[in-house]
Amino acid sequence: MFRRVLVANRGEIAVRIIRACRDLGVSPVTVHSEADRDSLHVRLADESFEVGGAASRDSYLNGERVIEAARVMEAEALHPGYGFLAENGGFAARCAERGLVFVGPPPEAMRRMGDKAAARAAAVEAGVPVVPGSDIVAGRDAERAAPEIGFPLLIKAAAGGGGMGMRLVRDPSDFSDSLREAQSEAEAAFGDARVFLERFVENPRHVEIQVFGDDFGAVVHLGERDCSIQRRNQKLLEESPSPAISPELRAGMGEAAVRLARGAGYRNAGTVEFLLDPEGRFYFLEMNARLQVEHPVTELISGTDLVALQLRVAAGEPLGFAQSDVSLRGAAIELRITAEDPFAGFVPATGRIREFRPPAGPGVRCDAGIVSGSVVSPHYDPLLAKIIVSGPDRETARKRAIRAVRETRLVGVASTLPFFERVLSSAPFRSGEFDTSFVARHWPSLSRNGEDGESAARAELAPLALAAAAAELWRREGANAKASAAPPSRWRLAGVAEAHRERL
Amino acid sequence: MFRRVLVANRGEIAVRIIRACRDLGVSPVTVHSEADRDSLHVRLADESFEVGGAASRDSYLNGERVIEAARVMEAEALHPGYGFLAENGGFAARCAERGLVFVGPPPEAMRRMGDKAAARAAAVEAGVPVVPGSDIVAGRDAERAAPEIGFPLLIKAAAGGGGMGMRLVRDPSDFSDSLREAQSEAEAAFGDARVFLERFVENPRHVEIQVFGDDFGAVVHLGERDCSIQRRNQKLLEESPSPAISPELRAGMGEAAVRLARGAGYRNAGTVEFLLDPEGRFYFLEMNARLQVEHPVTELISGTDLVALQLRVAAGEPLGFAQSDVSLRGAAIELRITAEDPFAGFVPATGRIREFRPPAGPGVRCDAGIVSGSVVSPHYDPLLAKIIVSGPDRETARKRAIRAVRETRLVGVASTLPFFERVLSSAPFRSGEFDTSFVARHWPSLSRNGEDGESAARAELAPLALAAAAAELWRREGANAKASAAPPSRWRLAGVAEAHRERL
Amino acid sequence: MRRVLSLDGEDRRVEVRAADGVLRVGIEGGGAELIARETPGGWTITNGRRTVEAGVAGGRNGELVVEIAGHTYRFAADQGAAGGSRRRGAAAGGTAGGRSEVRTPMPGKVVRLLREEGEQVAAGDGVLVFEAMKMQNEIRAPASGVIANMRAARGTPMEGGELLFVVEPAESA
Amino acid sequence: MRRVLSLDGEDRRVEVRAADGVLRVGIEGGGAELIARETPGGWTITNGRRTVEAGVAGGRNGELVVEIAGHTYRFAADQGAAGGSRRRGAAAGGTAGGRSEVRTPMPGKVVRLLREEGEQVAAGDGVLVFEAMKMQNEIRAPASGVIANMRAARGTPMEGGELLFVVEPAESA
Repeated sequence: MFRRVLVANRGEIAVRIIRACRDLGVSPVTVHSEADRDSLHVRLADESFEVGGAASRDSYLNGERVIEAARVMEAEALHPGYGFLAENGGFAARCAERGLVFVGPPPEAMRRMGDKAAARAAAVEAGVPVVPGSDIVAGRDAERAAPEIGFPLLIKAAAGGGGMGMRLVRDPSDFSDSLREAQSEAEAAFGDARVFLERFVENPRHVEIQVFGDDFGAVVHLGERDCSIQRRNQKLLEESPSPAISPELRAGMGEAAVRLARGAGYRNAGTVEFLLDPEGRFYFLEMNARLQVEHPVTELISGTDLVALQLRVAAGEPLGFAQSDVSLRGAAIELRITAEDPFAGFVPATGRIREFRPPAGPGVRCDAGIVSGSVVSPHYDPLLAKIIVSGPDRETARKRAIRAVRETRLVGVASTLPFFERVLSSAPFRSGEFDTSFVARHWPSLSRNGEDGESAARAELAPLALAAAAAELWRREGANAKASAAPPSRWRLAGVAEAHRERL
Repeated sequence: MFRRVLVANRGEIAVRIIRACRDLGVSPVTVHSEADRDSLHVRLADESFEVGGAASRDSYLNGERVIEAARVMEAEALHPGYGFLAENGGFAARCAERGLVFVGPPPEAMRRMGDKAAARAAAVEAGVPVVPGSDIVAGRDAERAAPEIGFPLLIKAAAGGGGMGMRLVRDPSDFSDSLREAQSEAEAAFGDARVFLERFVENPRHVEIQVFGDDFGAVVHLGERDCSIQRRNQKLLEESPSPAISPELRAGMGEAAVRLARGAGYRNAGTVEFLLDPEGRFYFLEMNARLQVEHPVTELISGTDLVALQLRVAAGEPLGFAQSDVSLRGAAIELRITAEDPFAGFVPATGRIREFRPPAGPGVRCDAGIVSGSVVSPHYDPLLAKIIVSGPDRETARKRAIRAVRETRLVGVASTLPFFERVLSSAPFRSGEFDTSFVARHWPSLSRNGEDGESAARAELAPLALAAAAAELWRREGANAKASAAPPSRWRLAGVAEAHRERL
Repeated sequence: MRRVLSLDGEDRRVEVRAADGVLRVGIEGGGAELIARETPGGWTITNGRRTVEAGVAGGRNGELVVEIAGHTYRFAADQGAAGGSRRRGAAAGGTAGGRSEVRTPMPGKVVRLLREEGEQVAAGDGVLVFEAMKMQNEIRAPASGVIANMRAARGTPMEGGELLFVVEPAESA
Repeated sequence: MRRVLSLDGEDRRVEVRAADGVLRVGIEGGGAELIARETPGGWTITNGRRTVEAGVAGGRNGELVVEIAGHTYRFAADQGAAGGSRRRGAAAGGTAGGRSEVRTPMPGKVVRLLREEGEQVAAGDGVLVFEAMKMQNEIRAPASGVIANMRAARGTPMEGGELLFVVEPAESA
């Protein structure tokens, strides 16, 4: 095992990786930006190196500085976490050149999976279902290809982006007109009229498979995570097992994911994402060549430590278990607590966190990047903490998740905690019957009777809230008052509460 | 299931039971003493009722007031936790008379197991090994009985207490003299010269079996906990599996415990404690007719929620699983974090907790009764929190426990955290080869190089400690200064840190 | 201490007094006093039967935001309170005695300062560029005068409703 | 701010200054300045490479107890600091200008008051009964005079080193 590992990230994932290092007896060191000098990951590491200004491009994305930090602090390996440099094949290759072990897949596998077209080709090669589609087509060929793909379908500009040159066609009789429109729009926008066709998967679930490979040819999967609760393609809640998956389907998806990883020469942790249609057919979407945000869901049901496993495999150890050794127990749900106001269109919130008290007790894990007093700045991802709960079954985990949300104290910035309380309590979530349209379809009504709405419980607590506001005013005015009855002893326990108690 | 349950306890166990209620959708209500008006368990409950003054006998031990609280708050059941009223058979019977379900074993089973002689008789009846011993003996009968029991043995006064009239005899030739001494000492002290003999189990391990029974005749066991790390019979650290137990021995002890529970008409959660001698023989010690402090160790390896199970069984539900369904996975260790100074003879510490930040992340659970700002008073048990870690094997759990201890921030009162850091890192603990003499034998040397000793790491950090002390002086003098540069805005985020940042 | 707090458009009179190491809060027409005890994140409030943890933070527009058991309450304080006047609306800030305060419209940061403290500005002149939600907006002087009390610093994250700068009437500068 | 702090019997001179939103602490003969930032439980301290969380609490005898990474450091402050004099020893407390302060010898509580504020006492008279570690001890007046500033109250938990009462010389009362 390595003596020292550089954690090249920030926030909750840096803290998560530091913990894995400590559990393995490895010395964790980190990098930080100017804005993160006092961050939790810096406090928990054995050393930290300032790599640049607050903006990510000046610091966490500055590969050269990060590699320099590893050299200065004498780290033998680098764990990139997710985001930032995690899927940068060029950076991984540079680490290797400098003799620094990059904890992740080989650069070639990263590059291949990072290119959507190459990844799709690899899936086809491995016999993994992809969304039916065509090569580049035009005119007659397109007319012929369309019925084979089936409706509804998407016409997509080959050079496209931002929805330009894209058409959703539901009725076959609209196809010719839509094709002409798409081509001329693509020509106008990109100077390139080429289009291709793709089956439109309606109301899919988003289900992904965790895979893991070592240097000795072993590749296993650790079951699925259902990530259908999303907002604009941002995952908000993930769970395992998926309420939509039978053991047979799990085995089929798992085998497909392992085939793909094996074919691509994949090693270390990776995730194969699929769309699952209402008829239970799955289609390869993309492969994430890194640790996922939602990896703890899998850890809780499989009894593994995926980050420790990443470090072991990167250090050249074998996986140590086979597919038949993988046993999945119970159910787990992860909630991404972000600094966003769900009642104001998920606008990012910033500020100082006056108090953070994570949930605890049986079946509750919290991976946080913040503590009381942390500053949430606009420079980075708004993810503050992940609450991950487990229980013998989905319903136990669901109730426990509600308890954990209610128990969490997060004062000073708006967060998605109330979003989760409502989603978890809602009938469609409880039933397990939903797809990626859940948030768009249900949040508008769930958010009503919202923070400004009236409910019996809210009205009952209003006098208590009024008292809290009054007490706070009293405290703030007292804190500003120049004179106080008697100066508190300098040697007493400190803290505002104490000082006030003396004043009373 | 009950609609509302009264949690008749305080501290971490009250919080633990409140969480189980919430996970089941049950409304938890509590009682509190005058000293506990602002305690965490009161804050987390739906309602709380003040039952009396700070002293336990005036409040938590006041059965009539507690039953009155249940009536006022309309609770249908009462969970006693451990300690206080938990093993009071008379109280349990009174609850039943008032139509309040007592979450625990039937009063008759509690009474029988509460009487040491009756419990020993029940064990003998059930064919469970007890420490070899005699009935009341004197003179010739004693001389004859001694060799059958074997040496070393204890001569104990039947009416004894506090060590009076007790003699440890290692050499058979000392027996006659010791017997005379013991009898005359007992006569002098108690006016009762009767004695009996008992085999002295040297350097035993303390190993206990968790059992569970329902109203339908099912009784199962959930494996063992090794509680050999004790100080003066107070458990400090518990783990499962025991490093000293083979699968065969576990099965044997488990079956013995189940036989005993079944024979005693036991229902709900209970623990059968055994002494394990160095040759691997086990002897019944006593049965605890309640939830144990260390129950989370079993929860983590068995994937169960014992408190939820207690509530279900008390509500008349069947256990829902059989012995063959019990699967134990991995290893778990619990640390009891108490407000005691391990470098000063474990003298109790009191005061206000300036900051408490529990450990978190993978494999770490923390059941705490405190939060930042809590006051530790001398009125109650010094247990502040339990850190319970799990991992695939003992060594992973051990390293994780060290990480969790180091991560914990507990500022304002002395605690046993440094005790655990040293014990967990010590060679004898690591080896797993120790017995109940561990603390007496090893702590004196482990505590040397103690808080006032010198080590390279300590010396290296000394300038940083000096800077912290200097900063704190600066802050305290500033807090006392009458004038400050500019009064901070009353509407800004509050907090001392913030106010100071404005002052800078 | 007596104050008026406004919740959901309704004014409520409250009285706070310290006694026996706690705060006692009376609410006009609200029955028995409530007990408040300070915590790191706000207060615990007891009404005799129930004790809740109330988180308190400053919100936009100088509100006090109280959160209890997942419910959020936004309070505006009366103008009579010493040392702080009730803020009106977002962004624009208020004008008192010819002074114009300019505040952040929402959380974000200043990415460029166009004027410095002490400089003369005409109404409508751009003073700084503020970035929020990845969009940059020029913040303009609401009145002619001199920039005073420039609190904005390049790159520093700010909350909504924080003071950016003040425009003092030119004659008083 | 300049102070002298004593650690393990050795006096160290320190200087603290506030700049750029942090505290900078210089240690005589100690090389580069250290940076301190406040946290709820104390301070984070950075020496450029390493940032540690230091918990700070008041200990017995007026010490400052600093805990970093499981190591404990006990500091005595110099007498020059404004507003607080260094305490001598446990229990007995100090005498300044004829006044005698009596402090708690260790954490515990007062179980009985034998004298009240304002009462005359002779040296050696029992003033109150203090319980610690389940043992009760009578706390006696260290000098003749009048009981002043009785901080002890029956049943209230107290820390070690807290003021119980003061004995003022009789002529000044």
